[in-house]
Amino acid sequence: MNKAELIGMYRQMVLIRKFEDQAGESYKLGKIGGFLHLYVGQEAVGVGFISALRPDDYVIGAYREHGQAIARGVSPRRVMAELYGKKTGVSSGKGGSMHMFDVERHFMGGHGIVGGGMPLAAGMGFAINYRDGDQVVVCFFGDGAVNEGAFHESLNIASLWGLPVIYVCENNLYGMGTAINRASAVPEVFRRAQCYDIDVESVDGMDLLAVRETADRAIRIARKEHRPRFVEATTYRFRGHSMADPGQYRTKEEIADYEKRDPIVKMRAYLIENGFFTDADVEAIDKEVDAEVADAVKFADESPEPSREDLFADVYA
Amino acid sequence: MNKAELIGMYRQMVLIRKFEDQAGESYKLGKIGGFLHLYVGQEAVGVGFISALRPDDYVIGAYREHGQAIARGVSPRRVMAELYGKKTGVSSGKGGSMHMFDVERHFMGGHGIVGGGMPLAAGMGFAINYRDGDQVVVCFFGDGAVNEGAFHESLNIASLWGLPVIYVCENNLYGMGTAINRASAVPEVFRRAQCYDIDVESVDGMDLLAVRETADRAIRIARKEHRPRFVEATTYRFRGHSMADPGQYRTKEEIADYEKRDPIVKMRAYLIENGFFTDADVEAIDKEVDAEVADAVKFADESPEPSREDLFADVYA
Amino acid sequence: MPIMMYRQALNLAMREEMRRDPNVYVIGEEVAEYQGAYRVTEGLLQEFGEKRVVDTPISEEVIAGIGVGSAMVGLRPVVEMMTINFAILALDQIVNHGAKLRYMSGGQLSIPMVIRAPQGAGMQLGAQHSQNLESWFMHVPGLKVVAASNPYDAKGLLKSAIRDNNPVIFLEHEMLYTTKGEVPEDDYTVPLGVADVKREGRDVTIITYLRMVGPVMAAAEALAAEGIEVEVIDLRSLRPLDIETITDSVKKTHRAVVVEEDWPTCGAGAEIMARLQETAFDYFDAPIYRVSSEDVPMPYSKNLERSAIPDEAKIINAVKCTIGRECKLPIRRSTEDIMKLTD
Amino acid sequence: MPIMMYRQALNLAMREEMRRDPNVYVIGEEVAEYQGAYRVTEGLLQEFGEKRVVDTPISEEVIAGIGVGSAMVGLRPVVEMMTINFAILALDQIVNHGAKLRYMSGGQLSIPMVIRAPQGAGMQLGAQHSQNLESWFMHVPGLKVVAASNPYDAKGLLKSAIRDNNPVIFLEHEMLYTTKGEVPEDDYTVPLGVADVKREGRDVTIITYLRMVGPVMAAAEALAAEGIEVEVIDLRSLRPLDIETITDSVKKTHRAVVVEEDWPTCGAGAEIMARLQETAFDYFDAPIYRVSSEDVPMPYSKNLERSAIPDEAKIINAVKCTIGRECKLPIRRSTEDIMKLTD
Ligand SMILES: Cc1ncc(C[n+]2csc(CCOP(=O)(O)OP(=O)(O)O)c2C)c(N)n1
Ligand SMILES: Cc1ncc(C[n+]2csc(CCOP(=O)(O)OP(=O)(O)O)c2C)c(N)n1
Ligand SMILES: [Mg+2]
Ligand SMILES: [Mg+2]
Repeated sequence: MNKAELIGMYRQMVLIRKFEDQAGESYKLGKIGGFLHLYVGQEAVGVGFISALRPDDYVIGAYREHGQAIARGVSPRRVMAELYGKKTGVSSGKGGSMHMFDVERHFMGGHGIVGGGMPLAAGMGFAINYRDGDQVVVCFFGDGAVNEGAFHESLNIASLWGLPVIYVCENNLYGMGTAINRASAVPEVFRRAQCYDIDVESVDGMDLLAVRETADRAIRIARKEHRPRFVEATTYRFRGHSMADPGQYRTKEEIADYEKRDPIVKMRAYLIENGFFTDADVEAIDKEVDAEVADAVKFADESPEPSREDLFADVYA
Repeated sequence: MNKAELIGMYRQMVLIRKFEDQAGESYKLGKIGGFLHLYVGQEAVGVGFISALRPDDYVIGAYREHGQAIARGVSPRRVMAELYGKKTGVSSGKGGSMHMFDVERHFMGGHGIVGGGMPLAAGMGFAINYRDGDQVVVCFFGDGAVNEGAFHESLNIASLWGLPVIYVCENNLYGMGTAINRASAVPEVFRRAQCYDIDVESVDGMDLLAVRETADRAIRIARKEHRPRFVEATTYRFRGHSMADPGQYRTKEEIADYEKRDPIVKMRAYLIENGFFTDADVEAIDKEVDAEVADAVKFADESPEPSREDLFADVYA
Repeated sequence: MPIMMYRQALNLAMREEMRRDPNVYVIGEEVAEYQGAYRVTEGLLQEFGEKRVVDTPISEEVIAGIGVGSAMVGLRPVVEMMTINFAILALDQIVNHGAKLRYMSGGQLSIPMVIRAPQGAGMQLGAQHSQNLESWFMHVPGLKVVAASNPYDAKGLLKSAIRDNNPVIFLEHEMLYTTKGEVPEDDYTVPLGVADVKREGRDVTIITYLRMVGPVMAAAEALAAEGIEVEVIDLRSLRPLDIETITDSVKKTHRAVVVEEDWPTCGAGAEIMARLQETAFDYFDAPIYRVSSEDVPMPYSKNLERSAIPDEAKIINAVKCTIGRECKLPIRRSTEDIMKLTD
Repeated sequence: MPIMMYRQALNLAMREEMRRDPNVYVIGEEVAEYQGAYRVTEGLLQEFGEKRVVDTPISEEVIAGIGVGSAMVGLRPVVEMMTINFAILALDQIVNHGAKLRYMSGGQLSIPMVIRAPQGAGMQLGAQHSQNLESWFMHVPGLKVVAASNPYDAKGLLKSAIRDNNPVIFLEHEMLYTTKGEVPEDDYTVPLGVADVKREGRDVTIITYLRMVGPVMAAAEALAAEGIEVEVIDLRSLRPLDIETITDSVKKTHRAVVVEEDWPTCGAGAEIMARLQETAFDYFDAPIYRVSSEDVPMPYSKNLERSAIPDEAKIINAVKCTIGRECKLPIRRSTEDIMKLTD
């Protein structure tokens, strides 16, 4: 990858981080309602995978998807406006935090039912093969989703039919307050996928370049050979499960240890060490991004709310 | 095992075979309605496992369960009466072929939803541990059930919690008209269970003594160590999926090959070779069993139908 | 006009739509090689090949998910659930996803999907295989629900459902598959949302659908012999409801009976009764009677199953109650009375 | 009498029943270490230990299956579904198994299980997390359905549900968890199947339950100020329905309004309207009006969510329509009109 790409990916992680921190603030101010699940700490996974895709490929996430939407090029303005429940939001204010859609960019949501996106991803993969296309689908889900029946049925059919879907498990070690070893008989998630004869790979989800490398490989094979891949990206969420999370189930030490492995800090160090940019560039990017996030907030704040008529629109096509 | 036990198991297989053949006849005569799924060819699996159980252990099957009920000691009279929809049936005529229950004998059904019995088996295993009991649950299901989400969720939780359940997959190579390799990404069923860290075993389901040996081992370990076991018993159904099955999907040759491996013939040969009994004994057993089946039919035929009042009974406790 | 069976009419509808539009495909358990558990998809594999006629593992949730997901990107799946009872395992994909994706995405997505399945009782299949679930689907905004009672409607409604840009639950009935009727060969459709007045009459309106249309028509004949003129409305679409047609009819007859095979509580019949007293309260000379299955799980035994389901006699009885003739009340044992029968 | 929150009353009911009967246990996602997603099970792990307060993987189908299976052999599970929306993934175990096992076994089995879950909207959780499913469960013979509107009933009804020998769906509401009320410390129960007349009145009967009781009582107050005396009935049990109490009331008032948070089609309101015109047809001076949520998936945006759900103003309006005062009609946009708004 060239310098521009590397810096671009770094910048995206910073944008997501600052966007999410701002979303948390806006939530406390009551500007955002419902559940808010932040992507802070997991940025490298979304950016690493999505940056490796073509525009005509598909991305589908769960309810921790703001960062993935932004990585896919959805404007922070429209993501923030969605969080604010405004008509200018990506989902016209009807979806909210858990249901961001930007179909033009092939960002297919935004799904709140744990595991619910996995069958949909299989369906999109089916459609690609049906049309003899060469796109792929990247499907993000968490370690908790691994125990839903949908995981099992989806992986079996994806393998059986050779669907070009990359199933990416963001293993942040917890499903809400439940540590993975209390939920999964086999805590190594990738092993759960092996009994479908799907090629699996495990990657450090805090290392952007490692994720990107894995993504490139998985996408190349899925695209060329029309078969699914399974990637376990080990990562960590620096914030609670949602804004409501009392967070008793993780020790301060554990959180501190993972904060030391902050994917943004790591990538920044890499870029500086390798002379791709300087501290000055870092500051410049921070400033730029701060302005972009501030602009997104302003846009969201000033956007109109949906009207009573909107309540009845788009129930049916 | 002593001679009596061996002959007893053989006799049970003969009883099941003749009972099922008779059920098929009665169905053609219109005495039995609904779906009728016969166990012909698979007798060794049910007899091998159930003969190894204690009276206080639990058995749960799917909709191909007549033979398993009989192996559990349910009277053929009451099984036949159930098929005839009579009030004297094991389920008072309300269950039918797919829903045989004899709770006194810990025969827990009789379930028509593919995979539906697997979570129930986990629940019974949970109750055993909850009460610090040392019983086990044997849960029968087919190769087609392996692709239901219930399979996945059940095996994960059984392994995670150490539930004393022996999951027995009767792999007869087809789920209705679908050959296993068209339904399962990994046709070796036992491999599908390995990713839950459950000890698996594969056994020739046409060989009664091999099944019994596997059953003894699995039951001993599940009972002593409070953990699940998974057994794949490869077998074959000599009849169609149900009485409605046109049966186009299997070749005559394939069926003939498997008929050569008839578990009853094999066990009979073993008993004679080892001098446990003679051709005369064989005939004697056949006669006895014919009489028992004829008696069951007579009982069913002469039993009263449920009354209009029965329609409303036992909806609620 | 050619005479064909209900299942052949359904088959023809799929054929014609698959020929018309390469995005239409059929998927489900045993739909291809086995030719369909009830032979509804017979021959489709041979004509369209395995890419467009797809056998699946026994995995209802992902079967529906393949339908929804492929519809999200523009395919037009016709998903067969072997019976509606198994669709219960797929409800999350149908209701939480298929029915809501358009709305949640602010109108960016549409889900042009049909889910076909037989439902209902009559074959002694027992409690787990005899359910009617129309009311569950009718309850859900984003879905449409259709029920064809005869071969002509089966073909015309299924073609409309396949062309519709929304998720449509298309309900069939095992007892209807081999019933015969006239089916034009030309490319006609029956619009969704339009009921069919199958018989005009001045005395009572019977509102029904799917498998109950047969016994209702028979009852109407029998009653005519007694000089009672029944107007029979076959709803055909359950969501949306053709409330105008129903309302106009009861404004004429001033009396109504709803007949459904389903359990009564929160069923289609209840909804129709509620709607009618919203739209025609002042017109009723007598209460609307509701003929439903008894409020019990479906038993296996033939005589019990028979007595659980509405039949001609029960319908005639209800009509007589409605017009004040001698009749047996209650029409059905109430849930509360059934609950009292506990040990 | 001590004042406590709704969720504390539920908590106390479980504590008392767990102390009383060692067969009672609690199971669900995050019920133990996390102390419950809505803190309803707070402290139970500490008092009863991990054997009786059980955290599960995110596997709704097997969670319900553990409940049903363990109840088949005599345990008395109290299963928490984090929200009712996720119970859709468990419906096969609940409806095809839990509700039918007694009947299918000819009465050999009973399933003494409670499934508790919050349902409904109000927190801007969007379409997949804001559903009301009472009508789906009310539809099914073999199940009982309960809905508590206040802390007193919450404790008394949950204790009755836990002691009941049938599968009981116990519906709670996220917006009620922190509402307060008087709750006796003694071991009282509220029987299933008995409605509560919360307010007597001669002019109109309002029939409602769960979260809607609050706005209904407020509306009744406001209407009283205008001299309109409303009788308010909190159903408490939805299956069985206390049809006598409702019928007696409308025989007195001759007018009724049903208020539900759910979607209208085939909902609890529809069933009550159907039942009432079976039991009290001759007594009505005006149609029963049905106040429900708008027939759309629940939107996220606060103002849209607000305008989708019934509130005091809508209830007052409906009452005025019922008694012939000036009011806005229709009460709600019809399904058919919403469908017309398509591109
Ligand atoms: C079917 C279903 N069950 C339960 C929930 C409630 N819930 C929301 S997120 C969550 C934890 C999911 O954990 P994981 O899959 O690891 O994703 P993460 O939150 O860690 O990103 C749960 C239980 C849900 N939304 N859907
Ligand atoms: C959930 C569900 N889906 C589909 C069916 C219809 N069905 C009944 S048996 C069967 C095949 C099951 O095959 P397998 O599990 O191998 O058992 P076998 O019949 O071979 O004993 C199918 C698809 C069902 N009963 N339940
Ligand atoms: Mg996680
Ligand atoms: Mg099989």
